[in-house]
Amino acid sequence: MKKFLNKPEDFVEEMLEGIYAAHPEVTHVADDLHCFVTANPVPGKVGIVTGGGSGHLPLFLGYVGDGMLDGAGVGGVFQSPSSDQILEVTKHVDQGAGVLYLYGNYSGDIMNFDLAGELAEVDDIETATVVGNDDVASSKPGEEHKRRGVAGIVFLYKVAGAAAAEMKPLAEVVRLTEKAKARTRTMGVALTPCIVPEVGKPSFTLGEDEMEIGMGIHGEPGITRKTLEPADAVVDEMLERIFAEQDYAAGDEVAIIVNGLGATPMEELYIFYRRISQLFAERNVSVAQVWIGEFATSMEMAGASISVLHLDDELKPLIARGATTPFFKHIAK
Amino acid sequence: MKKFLNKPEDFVEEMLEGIYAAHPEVTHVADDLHCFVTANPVPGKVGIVTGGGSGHLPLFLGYVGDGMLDGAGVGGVFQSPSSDQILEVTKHVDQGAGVLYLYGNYSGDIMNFDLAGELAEVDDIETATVVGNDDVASSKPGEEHKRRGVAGIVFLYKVAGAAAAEMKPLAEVVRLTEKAKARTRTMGVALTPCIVPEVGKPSFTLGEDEMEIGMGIHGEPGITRKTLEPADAVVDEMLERIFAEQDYAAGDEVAIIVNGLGATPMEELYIFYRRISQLFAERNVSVAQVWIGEFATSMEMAGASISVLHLDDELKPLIARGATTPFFKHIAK
Amino acid sequence: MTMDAKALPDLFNRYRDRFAAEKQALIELDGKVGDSDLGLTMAKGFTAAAAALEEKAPETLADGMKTAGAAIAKAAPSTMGTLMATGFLRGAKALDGVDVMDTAALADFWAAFRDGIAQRGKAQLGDKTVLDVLHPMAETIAAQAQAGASPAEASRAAAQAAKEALEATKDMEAQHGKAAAFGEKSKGIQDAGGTVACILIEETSAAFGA
Amino acid sequence: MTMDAKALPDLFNRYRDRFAAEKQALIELDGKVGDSDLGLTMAKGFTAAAAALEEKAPETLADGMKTAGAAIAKAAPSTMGTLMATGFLRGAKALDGVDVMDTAALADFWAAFRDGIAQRGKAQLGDKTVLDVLHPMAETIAAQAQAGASPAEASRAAAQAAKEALEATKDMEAQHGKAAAFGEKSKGIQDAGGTVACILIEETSAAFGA
Ligand SMILES: Nc1ncnc2c1ncn2[C@@H]1O[C@H](COP(=O)(O)OP(=O)(O)O)[C@@H](O)[C@H]1O
Ligand SMILES: Nc1ncnc2c1ncn2[C@@H]1O[C@H](COP(=O)(O)OP(=O)(O)O)[C@@H](O)[C@H]1O
Ligand SMILES: [Mg+2]
Ligand SMILES: [Mg+2]
Ligand SMILES: [Mg+2]
Ligand SMILES: [Mg+2]
Repeated sequence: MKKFLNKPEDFVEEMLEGIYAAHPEVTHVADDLHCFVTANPVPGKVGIVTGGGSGHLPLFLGYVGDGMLDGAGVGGVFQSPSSDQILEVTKHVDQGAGVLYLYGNYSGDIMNFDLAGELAEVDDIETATVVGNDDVASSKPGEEHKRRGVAGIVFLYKVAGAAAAEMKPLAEVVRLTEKAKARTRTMGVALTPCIVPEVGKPSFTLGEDEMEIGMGIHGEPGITRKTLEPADAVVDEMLERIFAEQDYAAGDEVAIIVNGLGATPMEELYIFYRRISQLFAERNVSVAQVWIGEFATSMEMAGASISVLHLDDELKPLIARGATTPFFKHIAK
Repeated sequence: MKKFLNKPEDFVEEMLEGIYAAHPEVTHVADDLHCFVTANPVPGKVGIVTGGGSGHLPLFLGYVGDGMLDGAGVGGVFQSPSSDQILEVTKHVDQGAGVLYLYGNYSGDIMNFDLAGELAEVDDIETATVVGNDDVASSKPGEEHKRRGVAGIVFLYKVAGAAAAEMKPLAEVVRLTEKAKARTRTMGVALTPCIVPEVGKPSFTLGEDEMEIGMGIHGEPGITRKTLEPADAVVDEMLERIFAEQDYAAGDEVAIIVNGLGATPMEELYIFYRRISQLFAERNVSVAQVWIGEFATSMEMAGASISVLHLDDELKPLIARGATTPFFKHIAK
Repeated sequence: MTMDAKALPDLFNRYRDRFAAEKQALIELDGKVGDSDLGLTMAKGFTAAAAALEEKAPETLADGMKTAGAAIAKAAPSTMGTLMATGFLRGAKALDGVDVMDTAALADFWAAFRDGIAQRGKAQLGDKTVLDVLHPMAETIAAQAQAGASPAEASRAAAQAAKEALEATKDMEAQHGKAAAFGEKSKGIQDAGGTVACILIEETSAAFGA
Repeated sequence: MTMDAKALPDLFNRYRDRFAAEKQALIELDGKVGDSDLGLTMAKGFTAAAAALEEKAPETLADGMKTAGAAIAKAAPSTMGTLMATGFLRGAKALDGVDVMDTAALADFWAAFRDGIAQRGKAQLGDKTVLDVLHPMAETIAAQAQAGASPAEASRAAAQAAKEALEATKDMEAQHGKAAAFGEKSKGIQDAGGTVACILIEETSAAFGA
């Protein structure tokens, strides 16, 4: 294991100390570094709380900031935060307009967010939940509720964050976020595993010339494992599965995220995007927004994912709206 | 070699096609994808041109944009762009106020930029040159002119870009950039090599538990190769060398870049920053600006570098000024 | 004896002591087809619950159960910790307005406890989880309440039912949590979470002097 | 014969044909302690230079040399390509206002050519580079001009000096470019860039009918 760290058991706490030292616009509450909140809450705004395991930076805490989220429960590497931590964050970000829980579809996270919501209710804080499930590879059509949440959740953050920033009420923020969720799809491909610091060795292996289409961000099994193909062929296969999910008609617009899983160089992500842009152009679907870089990683895993949000007139301006967090900066167009 | 690409010989061209497809705010001239320029030149402003080999995204072209640079000559992987490509970029970005060439200290780049400058002179374009040489590890004090340019050049881009954006004349932009250069230092550490696509195999190897302090971004030899130590000890060694370079007195201010070389997860960069912030706090030196992420990479090399700009009253506002490129967004404070 | 708000600290001291005693056994049990954390998390969770009740004496049964649930949630964010917390918090709601725990209240409490965990964990009966013990347990108390049994009688009967139900989990294959990855291999081993439920009802029964 | 602006296309056609003929030999020579690109880049560079002069007849000697240098820079961005481009561009400046190339002008041209490359490449004499041939070449022409020789005589003498200087590079150890990595192993092999310089003066001399 070649990592820059001190003791593996301090990995998350020391990472958080570094983040707080670097970014005064975020802070923590309840004397617990894992209770991550914005330093600049907006009175009367719907609060948005996310959370999940560590090891996925800039997920999840990286999207806490202006025009995005208000807080995050930070778990250990690949582990859920506790309901109590989520509750503390909830209490802090509630500005009287209720709180949206927005996180990925993993059972540990669901249990803890649900319990936190119940505890928040006791404190008279209204909560609502939207669970991201964009990973096409993790379950077949018709069983979308079983799908894992991956990089596509960034679109949900953007939409929910923009809706809340416009001071819409909780129900409306939920409606728009649910719409974005229904229209978001992701496909991933992995080339190498990653190592959980406290474990010290990879949880699976891939052959020297192998890739796994559809692998999850914790190494969950994908759809097929096969010999690495040219970039264009890999993109073609990934987008074919996304195109099969909904009707992207000529004249439609999309937003796209090309996400590196950790070790994959930006150069390769752009080689991916070259082909992606060709395939959308062929369908006369225009790309209104594209983000390329690292948005949801698995530490040093090599691989990439493509997320597509099928825009409509309501979602487009929410995606276009400006947002600024320590890890994500989008200038309004 | 596990890379997402089609033919290795098309790596750079296809990457560029992806970048142009994604970012309409940049374009190319002279019918040559390697002649990279901003789509929004500012009349009367000093033009700033950089360039160098590919494989270092977001270097070099990633800093072309508002408040930063105006153009970049894009070479093959780890190869200089041609003087002719630099010349074409120069002609395009010249807005009557002259052009600053600002790039790293590598002989191929120097030859081609010098020649381009001579050719530009024939076209009555005034050029000036500042060559970044921030890598402390590459030569001893007193021989700074032999030092390589690495991630610290981003500070020079920021200062030069801000000075030019304020419509200062070429001589003043040069003076300020030279000052930033004199006050910028970088130390790097590498854990794994990277692979040039057309070569197909790593140019060197490092043992399973080895690191190399001071290795260059093309794998140039560093200062010491030894067993990987705890993150804090690695930071201590790197900063000790930087602190030895100039007098960072109590009350002084610095700007810092913690840069991932490619495969190193953001989590680890923050573990680095935690210790960095402690060491500066111990000296009562305050960190006015910190950027953490990937700023100058070597494709999938694992490792990191720390760059420090010793601020003064003139440099601080130039660093603080806003800048927006497809790869670098800084919100003015 | 009867159980009111004042008796709750004693009940949770019992839970605490028993989980402290069973810590190693639970670690080993969870270690067979899991990650060995269960002994630690239950000891931690119930120690926290007992401490919370000692710190501030509960005014009502509902209050006390809520305090206990919240303490477990905070101290033990693992799967079973979260499920136990949920159980006590849901059970607390069922005790709203109840001053003394009669058999009907006991039945309502454990039914709510079970339903909360079922809802939170989304497991089905037969999935080899804590639910496979909690369900027959809660059903038994409900039947006893119907039949006019005392809380002591009802909880003793429920403990017996739980013991049998736990034995029955050996034949099941795990579908949830870390154990699910072991598939077939989980057969023949009693469910670790079910063991926790069994301990709870045994101690409850003992608290009623049964 | 004399050389004026009109004669330049012919001169560069000579260069082009000779580098085409030597292409394979230069590839092999550069391949011994380098990356084998020199034959390709020189053929490309001088083909481009000749084509540029054919396309638009130069008005002055300086113009023509500038056109040639710019064409080489564009077509051949390698080390030697950039150095050659520099040589012709600097040489062009030395020919400012010169209509016919007399021996003094020829001496000025090659001195500027050498100085440009020395400045651009920052190599020292003895570093086993093109400079080790260019320098004695330029010095010889200067001496010949001083002595009142014709351009034909001067360039013939310079070609002889270049040949000897090239032979002398065999004893040197490479300090620059790809060859530097071979260190000691570069000894015994004539410098590839020096070979290019030798070819240039041979063809120049031939153009003067020497
Ligand atoms: N979805 C679920 N619903 C109900 N009980 C569950 C569920 N998942 C796991 N369990 C119970 O949790 C027990 C293991 O608890 P614990 O060790 O905390 O979980 P983990 O598998 O996360 O380490 C299992 O024996 C089972 O009884
Ligand atoms: N700094 C330098 N100054 C002058 N000549 C140089 C320098 N570096 C290399 N050369 C010349 O360039 C020749 C090799 O040319 P080329 O093959 O284009 O370079 P490379 O492939 O090494 O980049 C060498 O034989 C030497 O004569
Ligand atoms: Mg990364
Ligand atoms: Mg990277
Ligand atoms: Mg367990
Ligand atoms: Mg060569």
